[in-house]
Amino acid sequence: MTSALVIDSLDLHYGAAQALRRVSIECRPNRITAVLGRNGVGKSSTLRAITGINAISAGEISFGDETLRRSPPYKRARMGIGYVPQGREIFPLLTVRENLQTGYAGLKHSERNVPDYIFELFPVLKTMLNRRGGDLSGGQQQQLAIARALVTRPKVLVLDEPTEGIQPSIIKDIGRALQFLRDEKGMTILLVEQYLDFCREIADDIYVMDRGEIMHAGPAEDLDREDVRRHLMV
Amino acid sequence: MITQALFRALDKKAIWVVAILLVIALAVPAANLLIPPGSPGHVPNYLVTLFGKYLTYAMLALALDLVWGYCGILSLGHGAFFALGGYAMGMYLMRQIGDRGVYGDPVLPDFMVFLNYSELPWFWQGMDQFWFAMLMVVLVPGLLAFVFGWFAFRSRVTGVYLSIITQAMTYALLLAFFRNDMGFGGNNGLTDFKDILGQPITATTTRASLFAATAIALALSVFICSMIVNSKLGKVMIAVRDAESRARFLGYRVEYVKLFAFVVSAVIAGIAGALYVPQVGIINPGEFAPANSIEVVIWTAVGGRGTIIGPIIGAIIVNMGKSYFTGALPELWLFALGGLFVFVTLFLPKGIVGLIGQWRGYSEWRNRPAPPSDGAPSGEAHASDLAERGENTKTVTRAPQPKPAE
Amino acid sequence: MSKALDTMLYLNGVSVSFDGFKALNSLSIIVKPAEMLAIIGPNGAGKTTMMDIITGKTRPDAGEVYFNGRTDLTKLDEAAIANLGIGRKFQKPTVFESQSVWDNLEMALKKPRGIFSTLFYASDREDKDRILDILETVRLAGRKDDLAANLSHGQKQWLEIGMLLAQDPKLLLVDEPVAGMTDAETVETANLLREISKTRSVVVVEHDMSFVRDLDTRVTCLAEGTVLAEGSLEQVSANPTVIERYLGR
Amino acid sequence: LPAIAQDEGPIKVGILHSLSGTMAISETTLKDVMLMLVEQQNEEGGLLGRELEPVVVDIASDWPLAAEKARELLTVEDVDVVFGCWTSVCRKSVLPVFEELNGLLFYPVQYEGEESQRNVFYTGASPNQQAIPAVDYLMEEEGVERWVLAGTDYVYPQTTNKILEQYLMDNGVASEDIMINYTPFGHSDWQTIVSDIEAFGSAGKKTAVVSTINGDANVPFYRELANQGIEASDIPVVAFSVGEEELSGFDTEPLVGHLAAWNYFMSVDTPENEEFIAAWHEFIGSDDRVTNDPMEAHYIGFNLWAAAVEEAGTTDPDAIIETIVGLEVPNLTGGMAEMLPNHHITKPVLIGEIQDDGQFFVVSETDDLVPGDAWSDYLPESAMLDADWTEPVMCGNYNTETETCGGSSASAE
Amino acid sequence: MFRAPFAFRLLAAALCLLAGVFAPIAVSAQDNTSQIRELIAAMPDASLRELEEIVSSLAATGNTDVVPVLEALGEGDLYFNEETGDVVIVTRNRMYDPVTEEEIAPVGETDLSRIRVNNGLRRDIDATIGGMTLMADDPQTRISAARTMGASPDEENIPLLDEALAAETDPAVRTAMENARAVTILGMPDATLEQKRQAVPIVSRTSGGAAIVTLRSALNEDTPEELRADIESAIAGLEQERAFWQAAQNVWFGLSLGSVLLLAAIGLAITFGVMGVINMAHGEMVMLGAYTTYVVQETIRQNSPELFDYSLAIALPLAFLVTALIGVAIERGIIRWLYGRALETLLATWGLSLILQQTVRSIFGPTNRQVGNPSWMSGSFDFYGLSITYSRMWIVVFAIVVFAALLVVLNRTSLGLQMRAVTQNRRMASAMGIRTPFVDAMTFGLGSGIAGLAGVALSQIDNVSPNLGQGYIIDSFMVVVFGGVGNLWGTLVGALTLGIANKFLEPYAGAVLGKILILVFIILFIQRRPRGLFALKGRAVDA
Ligand SMILES: Nc1ncnc2c1ncn2[C@@H]1O[C@H](COP(=O)(O)OP(=O)(O)OP(=O)(O)O)[C@@H](O)[C@H]1O
Ligand SMILES: Nc1ncnc2c1ncn2[C@@H]1O[C@H](COP(=O)(O)OP(=O)(O)OP(=O)(O)O)[C@@H](O)[C@H]1O
Ligand SMILES: NC(N)=O
Ligand SMILES: [Mg+2]
Ligand SMILES: [Mg+2]
Repeated sequence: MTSALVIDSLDLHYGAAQALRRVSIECRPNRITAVLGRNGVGKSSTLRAITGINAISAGEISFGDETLRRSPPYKRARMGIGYVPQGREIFPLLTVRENLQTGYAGLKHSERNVPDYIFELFPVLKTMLNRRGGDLSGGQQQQLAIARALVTRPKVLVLDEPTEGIQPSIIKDIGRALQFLRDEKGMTILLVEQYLDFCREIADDIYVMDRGEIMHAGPAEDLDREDVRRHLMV
Repeated sequence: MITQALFRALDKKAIWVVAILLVIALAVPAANLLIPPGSPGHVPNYLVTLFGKYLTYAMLALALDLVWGYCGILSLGHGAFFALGGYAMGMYLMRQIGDRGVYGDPVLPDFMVFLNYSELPWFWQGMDQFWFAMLMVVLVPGLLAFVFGWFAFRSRVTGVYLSIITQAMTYALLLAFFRNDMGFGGNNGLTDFKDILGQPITATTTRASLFAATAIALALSVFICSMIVNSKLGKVMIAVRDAESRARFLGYRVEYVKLFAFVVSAVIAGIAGALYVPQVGIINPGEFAPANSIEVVIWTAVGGRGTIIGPIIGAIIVNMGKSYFTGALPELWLFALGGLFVFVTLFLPKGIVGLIGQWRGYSEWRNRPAPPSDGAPSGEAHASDLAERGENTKTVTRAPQPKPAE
Repeated sequence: MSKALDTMLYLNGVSVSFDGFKALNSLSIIVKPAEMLAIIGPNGAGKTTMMDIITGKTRPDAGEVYFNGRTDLTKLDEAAIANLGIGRKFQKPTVFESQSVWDNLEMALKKPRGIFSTLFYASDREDKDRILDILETVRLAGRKDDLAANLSHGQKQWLEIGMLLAQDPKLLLVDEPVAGMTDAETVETANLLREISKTRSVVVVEHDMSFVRDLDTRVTCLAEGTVLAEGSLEQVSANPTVIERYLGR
Repeated sequence: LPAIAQDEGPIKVGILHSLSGTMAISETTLKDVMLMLVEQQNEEGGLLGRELEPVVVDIASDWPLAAEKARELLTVEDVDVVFGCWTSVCRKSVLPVFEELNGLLFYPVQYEGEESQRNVFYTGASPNQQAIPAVDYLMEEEGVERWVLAGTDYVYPQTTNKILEQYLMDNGVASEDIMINYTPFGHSDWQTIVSDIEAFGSAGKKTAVVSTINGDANVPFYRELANQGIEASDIPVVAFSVGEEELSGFDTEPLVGHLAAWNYFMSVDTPENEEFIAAWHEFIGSDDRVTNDPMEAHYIGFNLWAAAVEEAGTTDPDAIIETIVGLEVPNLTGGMAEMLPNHHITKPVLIGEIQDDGQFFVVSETDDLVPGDAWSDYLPESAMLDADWTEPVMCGNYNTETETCGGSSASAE
Repeated sequence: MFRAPFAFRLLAAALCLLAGVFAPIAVSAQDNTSQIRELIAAMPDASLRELEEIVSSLAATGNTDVVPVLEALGEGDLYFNEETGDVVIVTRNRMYDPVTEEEIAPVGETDLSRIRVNNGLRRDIDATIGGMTLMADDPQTRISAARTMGASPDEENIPLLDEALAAETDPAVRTAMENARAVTILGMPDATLEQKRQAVPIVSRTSGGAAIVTLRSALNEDTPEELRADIESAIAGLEQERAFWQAAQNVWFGLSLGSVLLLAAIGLAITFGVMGVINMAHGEMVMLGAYTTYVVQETIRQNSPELFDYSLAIALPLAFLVTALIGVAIERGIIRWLYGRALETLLATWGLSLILQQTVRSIFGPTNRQVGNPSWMSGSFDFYGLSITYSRMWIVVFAIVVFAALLVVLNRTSLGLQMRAVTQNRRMASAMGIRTPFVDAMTFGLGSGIAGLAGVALSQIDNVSPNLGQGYIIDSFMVVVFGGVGNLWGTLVGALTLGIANKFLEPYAGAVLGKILILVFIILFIQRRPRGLFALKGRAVDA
């Protein structure tokens, strides 16, 4: 297996409007791949295409030996794609515990528990297990969203702006955690992020998007290149 | 400013509707009265009354659409306003009978003589005056809507909770009007009318005039609704529909916006009811039945919610279907009607009116690759696809969605 | 109360709890006219809850909340508070999705909010220019006729900021304005807010320290519903408890 | 002349019943029986050498729709006669249409009276043909001294109870021995009322319930009676709206002995009835289906109309209205039904006890046929009214004191 | 009032007969057997009046052998052979001689006609049998005999009662007999003051309205002072007791109405409350459940009537299955296209409800179908001062069981969690690996299935007609909304509150006004609590 997740020439439409144009990304296994770009360039659309939430109009997504193009989101999740959406999308009326338990759906009975490292990473969740997800503060919800994705024991973790609304100390923890997941748990990670310093610190590969297209692909160091940065300017 | 608002009311679509209605208001009575029966072009009496009835239903549906389609208030009790307007008219017509009732009492309607009333109850006073009765047609539904809305909107009753209490309201009125002791004729209601404004109610000319009056009233309602929804207030109504609390944080008095729409709508419904009664010849508590109000919602949805023309088309088509099928397929018509509702929801999510927009978007859509055939997103994709393919105007592309578990 | 007199926003001893959980614990905060206050603090410190209280969404269990020195905000509802001149940008962007970007701004525009004044409202040149201005500022000019629903997450954030500007409030409450923005946008937003704070009072909540630094203003750090530290960013971020509980090492 | 052209086509018989909605439960059978009668008549060669053609419409338990459909039948379909309606409000809503368009309506259900219209023929019982004899029976045979008048809250029960209350008081019943109770349509929770009846009935005086409870509400009512153990021998219930069809909805074993007053029971042993039942079973294709009183009313009404058509030699409404009065046709209980000048008919009154097979056992029958009275003699405001649609009176509400024709018809002249 | 099941009475009659054989009276009885036969033989041709005379003549023989024939006559089980004129007793599965009880070879049914009776005759028979069975072996028979005497007091019964009391040891029977005796004495003009004063406490011991009536009627102008005082204080005590039990009875009525509402609403609490589908076809699911019961009972009646008492047990799982499957089909066919468009579900399900009603009307006809109560669902029993009908009691129990089961499914199983997750955020749930199509179908199926279960219960107290569901749909929505949408406990408390409130209002306001008041109450209540009784609070809701 050379690569964990490959997307190839994706096109995506919202009604008549085209949001993605021939987007291709390759996530190397055991690596953190970051996608960057300004507002509205199609980053989230790409991730939603990967998870199956948005239907694509052309292109191919493959995961290991499987092609995902026609699989519904739950099949992809069960294959091992964990998703942390932008805007958290917590189940508001479920308690924190129940929110975490929704991740059990694709697991064997023996695996139906919350790995300890999750609570080490986000201790606040442990104290709030019985509070309803919707009542949490924004940052707490973001932490819950990440934790919830980890409960599914993903092989690939797809995160959409995971640091949004999170306090600095926990951002650092998340960074360390992603590295831990990559190194110790062998996860492949695909990350959309605006927070450049964060990317620079943890990403292995970067892709830069503009207007629905990939404008640049390369190692994380490329972030300091002028031509790359220009895509991120207003 | 006001002229501008009036001008705006007659936008492209509305002006057509108003014009067509006004032409109908003249043409149909003319075709009925001037062209002799048997000649081509003659509109028989039967159809005049029938279509007069449909137009009152159209008015009711339009009234509902103002609150539901534009303001997000799903009233399941709009039939109550219609019925109250109808009763006010019915009371006037009852009093016009005078001593021609079976018991020959000059003042008391028959059912009161029979129930040993010695004098007219206070709420029947003055109803022999046309102007007063018409005032009541407007005032009673308006006032009920105002009081009901005042409390409900101030208490921030929304969504299904509001829908269900409007249903409770009409249901309670249904039961109350069924009671003989209420003084409204019990379940038989008010019937056996003789004249309206001194004209015999069954005369062809009266029928034709009533039809014309209804068409004009509907045209006026279209004009008023169009003026409202095309104004900034209309935008605020939609804002309230979609994100009520956000509108509050912008400083809009959501409860007044809703109250305004609700009262205007109730008044239109009441006038529709008042025009309905002389044309069908009876008003009875059945009009308060919750199922009737639900039907109004359905006409609106079938025609296309959140548009001016939609509810009118919906009301007329569904009722024409009902008239036709109850005669042509007396034993099967419920299958036809039920099937129509299912069909419309599945294939015309924006109603009959949306069909046109859908057609427009069709070619574009055809060139697109098919979405995944199985699986979860299809439901969503389907819904939003259709929404996208529909009108691309800025009004209502999306229906306000009450959150499921709230 | 007398202390409140020359303030724009005056919170004193405000407490609120949800099912026994104290989200705000005797919180006191003062914002002067034409002053900007940046608020930081751990997730769940009560920053958003504080804004909920100011805007009338949540009623405090105890404490005083005064606007402009005399208006007791705890007695007013959301619309009344908004009409006093308090505008808010929500943490989670909330816009009117089924209406165009333009209409969203038009509704936010500072104009009479009554039934009949909106019914008979006709936009004049001035209003249109103002909206166009704002569209430029938030970089949505190209999408003014699109439905707000079709904006991306970050674009909705911008639209909300635009709506806040359109309201032209005396006091702006801005909850995490730069979440999801690129670094360049962040800088610009800071400039924008600084500009505004010359004439208005602004309360900004953010976790992005570089942004807070760009704001270059007084900083308050909340934790567990109360003020943990106050002062310039340097002072606050040097506070060991702040480092321990918020910034991390 | 259109009349000639018309004479060549079939004679159209409008059938105006609810086939859906709440009243379908009762009215569908009436539509079926009408289809059967028309079919039978056609087998006998139709009328005036012309075939009969039934025109069925569904009024869907919606009364304004009933008016619309009546108009449609009379103008669009050009029917010669209409058989229809069950509820009084249905009749009230279509009545102006029949008056305006000069149609003929045969109304087959027992009703509250206080009406007589030129275009309508009332083939069901008026209160004096059902309620009063039933009460007489209870007073005389069962020695009832205390009365519960229970009904659904609408005009028919209210009127009937008003008449009965007056009648009972005239017969020396004290007002504290009368309990009147109304319930909404479709009432399904009878616990309180049944236990109230039981309490009312345990005052040491023989008590009976006179029930004008409407259709749907009866099943739960009788079930509650049975479950609370109110037996006919303790507190008999006599009903005016419960017939064989209603009983077929539940197990009648615990209800044996409760009563109903009608003008026809399926169990009546006459050759006509036997033939009718056999024909019905064959027509409907099931031997389990029952017959009931309104079906007989349609049977009578149809035959009266047919006889009038034969006699008048035309289906013209005016001619029929003139001819039909005084005609007699056999009813199903061994007597003759005569159309009276007030457009009501003569009927025997039968009191039956419910049997465990869902049938009634006739325990009392009036010796003579009772003529239907349009205006009750027991109500002061209508005691002096009379209806007579023959010359010279020609009036549905003729005041015998002032000798004038009141109200609508007066001015219509 | 207790109605003994029929078979049981028969047994009692048989026991009486045995008693008759061995009792001393039997010696003299032997010689009037032929007279009895003659009397019985005269029955077929007798008019109702003549039958009355025959009954009293039979009673006059004093022979307990006549009890079975009288019982049979009263029950309508006495037939005669039209050809031979022989009188026979026919019960469900056998036919025998009225006197000897010997089985008779069955003849074709058409040859038999029933001997008709009316209420008056039935009363006579009851009284007669009462007199004859006061000494029966079975205590229950003796109790009912005593009760019959108490219900129609007659001076002549006093010696019989005294005789019976002297021999009676069973305390329950003694109580009944003493009561009958006391009631009789209080009504006797020539009983002594002492006797009457002794009777007062015995009568008031039985409590209930009947005792008050007996005591009241014992009062007149010339009631002696002491007795008057006794009676008045006894009445006062009884009135107080009665007021208490009346209130308790109202609570029970309310609970049982509430449990009916609960059953009707609880399926809706799933399809509407959890899924957000404005399910106007819910009532039709209930109706389909009731029709399933009908079909099951019909099948049983045709094929194995002895299973009738199990019909509900068979119907329950079937009804659940049938309606759940239909629910799944509806969800897969229609509802699934409408998620996120809650209001459209109103339109589609309304259409469906029309279609389902008309389908049932076409298949089963528009009229009521007969669904019977199994014996364990019939009759009532007294519980202290309460009269409780079995059908209502089992419905209360059933409602609670269904509620509890649903609570467990929703809150304790992973399917329940997934159901809630899916309805709160379908896309995200799918992205978490939850098979949303499956869960949707299961949820709608569960809600529909539960509606079907409700239908089985409602078939026991209401019409089984195509309109059945229409009668409950509005109330169901009221309950769910009143309780707070999405909260199962709210539905429970809402249903019970509305039930009890209704039953407390009904006696004062009447059923119609009571219902209006309840509706007004709901409207006002929602003003106070705009999200229902068990409103969810906090950010989670308006987020
Ligand atoms: N549901 C939708 N319907 C229509 N258009 C959409 C929808 N969602 C996104 N878009 C459009 O598609 C484009 C890409 O959006 P996307 O959400 O992928 O951007 P993004 O790169 O994630 O931006 P951000 O940084 O603001 O989150 C945007 O122009 C947006 O306006
Ligand atoms: N309705 C509620 N019920 C229970 N707890 C609540 C409720 N509302 C807020 N909380 C809790 O109150 C605390 C303060 O929340 P708040 O949203 O004000 O935090 P915040 O400072 O804005 O955090 P963040 O930086 O993550 O946005 C949190 O712990 C939250 O879980
Ligand atoms: N006429 C009746 N029964 O309504
Ligand atoms: Mg994004
Ligand atoms: Mg916050």
